[in-house]
Amino acid sequence: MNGTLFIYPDYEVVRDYDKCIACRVCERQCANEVHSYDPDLKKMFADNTKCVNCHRCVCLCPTHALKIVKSDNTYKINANWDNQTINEVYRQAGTGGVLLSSMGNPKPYPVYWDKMLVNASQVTNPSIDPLREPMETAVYLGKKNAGIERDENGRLKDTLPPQLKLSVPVMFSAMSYGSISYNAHESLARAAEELGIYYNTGEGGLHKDFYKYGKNTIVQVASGRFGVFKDYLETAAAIEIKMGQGAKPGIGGHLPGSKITDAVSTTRMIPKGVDAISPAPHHDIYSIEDLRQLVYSLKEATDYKKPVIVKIAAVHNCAAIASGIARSGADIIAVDGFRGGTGAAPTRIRDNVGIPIELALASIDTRLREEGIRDNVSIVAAGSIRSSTDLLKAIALGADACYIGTAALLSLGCHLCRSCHQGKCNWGIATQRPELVKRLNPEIGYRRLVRLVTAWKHELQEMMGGMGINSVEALRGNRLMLRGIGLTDRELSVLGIRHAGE
Amino acid sequence: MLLEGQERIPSGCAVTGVIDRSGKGMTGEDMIRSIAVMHDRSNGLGGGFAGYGIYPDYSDFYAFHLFFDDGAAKTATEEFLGRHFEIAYASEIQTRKIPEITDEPLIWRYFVSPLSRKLESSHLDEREYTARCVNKINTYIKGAYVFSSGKNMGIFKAVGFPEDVGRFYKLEEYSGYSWTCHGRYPTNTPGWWGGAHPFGFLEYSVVHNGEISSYDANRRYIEMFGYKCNLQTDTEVIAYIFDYLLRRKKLTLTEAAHVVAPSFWSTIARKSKEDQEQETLLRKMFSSLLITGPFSIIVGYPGGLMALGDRLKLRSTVVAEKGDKAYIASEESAIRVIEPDLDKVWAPAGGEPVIFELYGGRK
Amino acid sequence: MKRIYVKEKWCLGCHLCEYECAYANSGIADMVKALKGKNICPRIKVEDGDGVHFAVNCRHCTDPICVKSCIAGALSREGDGMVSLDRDKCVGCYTCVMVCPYGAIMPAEDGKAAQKCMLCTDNQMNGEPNCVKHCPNGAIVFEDRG
Amino acid sequence: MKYVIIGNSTAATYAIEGIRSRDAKGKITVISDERHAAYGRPLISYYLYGRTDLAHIAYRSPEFYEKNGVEVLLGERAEKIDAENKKVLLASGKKVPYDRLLVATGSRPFVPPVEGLDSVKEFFNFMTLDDALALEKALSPEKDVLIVGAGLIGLKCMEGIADRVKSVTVIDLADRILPSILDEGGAAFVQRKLEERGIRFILGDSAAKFEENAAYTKSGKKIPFDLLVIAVGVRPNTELVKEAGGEVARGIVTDDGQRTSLKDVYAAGDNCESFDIASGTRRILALLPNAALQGECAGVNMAGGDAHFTNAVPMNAIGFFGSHIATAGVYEGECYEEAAHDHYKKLFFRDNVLKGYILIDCIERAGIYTSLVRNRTPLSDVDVGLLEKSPALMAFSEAARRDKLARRQ
Repeated sequence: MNGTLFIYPDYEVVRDYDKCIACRVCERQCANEVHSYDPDLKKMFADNTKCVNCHRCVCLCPTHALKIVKSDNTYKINANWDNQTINEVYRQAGTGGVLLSSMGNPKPYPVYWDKMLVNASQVTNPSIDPLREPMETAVYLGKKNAGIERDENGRLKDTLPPQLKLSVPVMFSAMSYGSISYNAHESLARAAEELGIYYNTGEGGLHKDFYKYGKNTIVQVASGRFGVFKDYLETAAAIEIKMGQGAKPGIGGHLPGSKITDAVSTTRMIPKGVDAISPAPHHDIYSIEDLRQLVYSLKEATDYKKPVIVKIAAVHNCAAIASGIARSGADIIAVDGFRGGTGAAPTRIRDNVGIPIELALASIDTRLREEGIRDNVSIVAAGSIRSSTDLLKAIALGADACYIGTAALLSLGCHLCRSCHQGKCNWGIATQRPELVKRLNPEIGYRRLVRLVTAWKHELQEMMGGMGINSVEALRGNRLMLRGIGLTDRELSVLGIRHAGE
Repeated sequence: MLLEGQERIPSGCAVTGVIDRSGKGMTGEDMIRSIAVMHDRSNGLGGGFAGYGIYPDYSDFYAFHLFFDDGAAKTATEEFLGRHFEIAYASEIQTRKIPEITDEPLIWRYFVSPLSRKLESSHLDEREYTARCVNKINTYIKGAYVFSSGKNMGIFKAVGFPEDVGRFYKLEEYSGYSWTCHGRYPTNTPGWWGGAHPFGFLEYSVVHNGEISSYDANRRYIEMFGYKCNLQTDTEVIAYIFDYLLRRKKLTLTEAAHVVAPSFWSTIARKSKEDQEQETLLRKMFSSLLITGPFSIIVGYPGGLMALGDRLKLRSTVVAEKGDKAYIASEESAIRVIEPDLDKVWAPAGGEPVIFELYGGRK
Repeated sequence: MKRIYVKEKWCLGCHLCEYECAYANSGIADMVKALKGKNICPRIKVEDGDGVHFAVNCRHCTDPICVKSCIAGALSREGDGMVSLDRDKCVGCYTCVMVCPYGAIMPAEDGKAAQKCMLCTDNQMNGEPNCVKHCPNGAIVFEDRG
Repeated sequence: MKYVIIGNSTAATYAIEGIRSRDAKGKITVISDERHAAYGRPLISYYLYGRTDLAHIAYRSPEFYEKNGVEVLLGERAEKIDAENKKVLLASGKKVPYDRLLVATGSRPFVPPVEGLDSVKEFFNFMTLDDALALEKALSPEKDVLIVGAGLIGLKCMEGIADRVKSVTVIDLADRILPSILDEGGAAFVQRKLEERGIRFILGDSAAKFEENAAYTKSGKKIPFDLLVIAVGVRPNTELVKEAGGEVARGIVTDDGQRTSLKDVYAAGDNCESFDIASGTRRILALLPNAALQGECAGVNMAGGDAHFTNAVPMNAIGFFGSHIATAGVYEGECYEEAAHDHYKKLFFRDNVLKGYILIDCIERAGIYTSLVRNRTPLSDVDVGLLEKSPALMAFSEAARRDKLARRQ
């Protein structure tokens, strides 16, 4: 045995030959070269071992002759050693390497969003029809703890630190140029502009072409400091210090050299073709007081005109950490739950480190209120906000707004094949190969993002109206609007909600 | 069954109020007549009144009205009061025994003034000191409940129809320059006297008709500032919000109204630049105090009354003027019954505060 | 007049437009039945280069040389500007094929007449060009650019 | 304004459209010695071949003349142009006054003076619809046909009747078929194809003498036939202009606005010369697209416009029995050649431009080549290697492609 074992593919391409017209679109569209045409037999064939289950072929097949199914190939059934666990051992025995994965934690941990139910008005309090009445979804993010001051005429002076105005409490999560494509970034930027919200550069710098979207851009400063310089900070609407990421708390990032193209290298200000490594910690932040220094350094650098966000991964003691951040000068805390996506992470970390955003958010909001410092910061929840109901529940738990990453990518075409780290994204998202990048036309992409967020906004308005709430501000932290279903007392207590029927 | 405070109880209601802007005194009888017209808006599970200017002889003292479940509660409370206040006068509140009002608790009145030594060592201003003491009694002394705590004003409430409550408390014997009144239609309370309205906190009193949907957002926010929403009622949280905004943040009534029932963003966008800036600032600073859902309230305070309805006007409010007198009620009939010949009657827009004050201004 | 325009930048060279065109003009309701086992003869053609792809079909010229070259009077420019081919008049001489500078007119499948894009006005698509509708990347658009 | 057009085919039709593009009112009179509304003249072979019928042969819709306000004098022959008095004299004696006159009289078959030709009873020309209708009446599956002339007209006639007679023999003095458009290789390719269909060719020989049912060639062969078609060539109808004093060379001489040397007299179509940009010479280009472009140019100018026809190029699309030929330009210069069993292709490059081409059974997208010839596109601007393989817009620069596809050219 030479070290590599054949592992039967997890998924199989099933072709309905009655429907296949051998147009070869599948062949042309698969960067993994799964499909091929045999001119002698005049037939299409598929090599399942190469398939990543991205559904590009399934979606583009004009006669819908293709589907992908889960293979029923199996080892002896073993509740302890399931197929995947065994295969992972084989892989590591073959490669000697760390297993890599992409996108969010796929393991069957509880999804608390799905265990919370939403209230509606009946009789004593009218529901409100968003088609007839204003239904406000705008929010301002930033510190609210300013004192009341009046000018000589007795008018209130605006003493508030800088705020971010969102037309709807949704923003696009940090995803770097490099981890995702130019066209994906353009789609996000244009959508953010049209929607009146923000997208986030991630730790990849900001391509010169996108400076024009600056007023809808949050720039990230992360441990590698890639692409950070004066113009970058000044162009942005806000600055985010990334301390951690939900998908991989405690570790840094690694963008392989193959993705460091000319443009990526220029934007990140690093050499072309060389791996871009973000350290696990910021090497100038080993403590909360160090973070405070960075917060104020960035504020100094930008004349106190831009809110500073501190993003942390949802870990066990995140409420205490958030309390520290709320006193650090930061304007906004972003908390990223363990189901959040990533372009690449060690599988073990993605699948086992961190806690669900629902619990982290609830405990942070509660903690900050108990300490009377909730007004010091806005809270942005991230880490698998999948729908308008997740959004609504997050706000009711106490979030000011949510970041969406995976949902945004899905709307751009991502099919969650979780192969981003391979760099051959057939949907033109997580790739830098020009022929693949062009598959994502930002003209289409940005409209789909706009439609997604608009649809969520409509649903949010509909549900708010049902609750008799006509401004999203009155939903924030309104936990009475939530009830748990099938949750233990402990879980209910952490979430700060009652059980359904109570 | 759970009492107020153990569970959140929504309720529908009727409100009415009157002020004589010249400062002339009125008995509570007109209020009784007015609220009686709206009998069907109550269900006999709570009614109450607030009168301003009724204790001119003790106007420098906080007038605490208390319910005691039993003598032990009274003893504990008086011990507490003795440690924190100089008690100028204490007496049982005189009531009229009528068959419609039953199961009354012990109802006492204390005119108090903070002990200067205690006040100094607390490093609080007098009102904050008093407010915290009220909160302590209500939170920690079992069976005791302070339901009125302002100077030269008093709240009178009970389980029953409001017109009966008015007769019970012999309101014909009090004279005030302004009055508010509330008739309650709760959906599931067994009827606890403390749960009746008006709800007062120091001099502020609130009567409220409606059921707000923003309750928990408002409650969780206001509780950051030392308030404790023991009753879990809308009126309580609204009273705290006004106390916070008016007393602690020193906003004007109109500004507070813009926080609680702000104009829609789309409306603000059409206003003058100056108004835009002010209203936007208030919405940004106090976004968690925005109240949604139906409400129509009358805020009573020394020297004035403010009527305010939710911004969609989901509850009716009618206001009227006749000479020095101004009226606010859920229904016009409740005004007409006490003053058929009005100078002016109108229905304020949703979110539009209507303020009537003594000619000398607020006190 | 609305015409079909192609955007080279976004063309992926997937050739779906050719199949959708062939289907649209097959007169058969089911795509599989229309195209299975056949060599398609679409009115739109994708050119593939090194990393470059684009589709070409009739540009509906303002001054169409094909119309002037038609020996049968089968090609005409309609009131709205569409260059139209009357298959009943066409005799298949292919002078139009010889003169079209875009290479956008081609012999029809049966070899008896020419064929060209009629903006799906002459088939079951009722004037909604099928290539445009099914282009997965917005590389073919139907727009009025004057 | 009175417009008069002598002739009623392609040039005349486009002249009407040209005039009407600028002048909606002026009176237009068309004089034609034929008795049909304008029809696609080359269609007469397709008519016999069964590709079209009398219902579809019309060049324009039935309401064309009425819609354009045209008075059509059918069966009237113009005898003389009185240029001084601006009148056209008709054979019927009528006089038609004009302000602007277009002479679009086309050409007529050339019938060589061969001994015994008048003894042939079933003898036809192949120029007009009436010729074709007369020929059709004489067709029969028992008949052997001799066609004199292996040019475009002769061979199209051959295709039209081949399946309706017993046999067809084609004789031509030239050593190859279609000598005006094909080189030797191309001619041989096509000849082979036609011979596979059973057509007989006698080349490099000519009919020296006729009897009623036989021809005797110069080389002494006897060719029996039942039916004879003479298609050795055409002569331009230039006499009207010439007699009126207008300048005539091989054809009527015009400027690039189709004006003859006679005041207010224009000419267009097969009767006049054009400047062939491929060869750089003035010559008659008796081609339908050429007639259309000249006619339209003449019409626009007659109505006071300022049109120029400057890029005439010889080009031909012709086909036989499903085999298709496209040719254009001149066959000079460096040659790219593909000669396979199933297709034949030659491209001629000189002076940094594509000068001409011959395509047989590989005509797809030939128009891209034609445009290179017509536009004299510098080869340095295109990918010649790619173009040699097949005509493609890919061969142009990205910017040129973008302009073309966006209709900016």
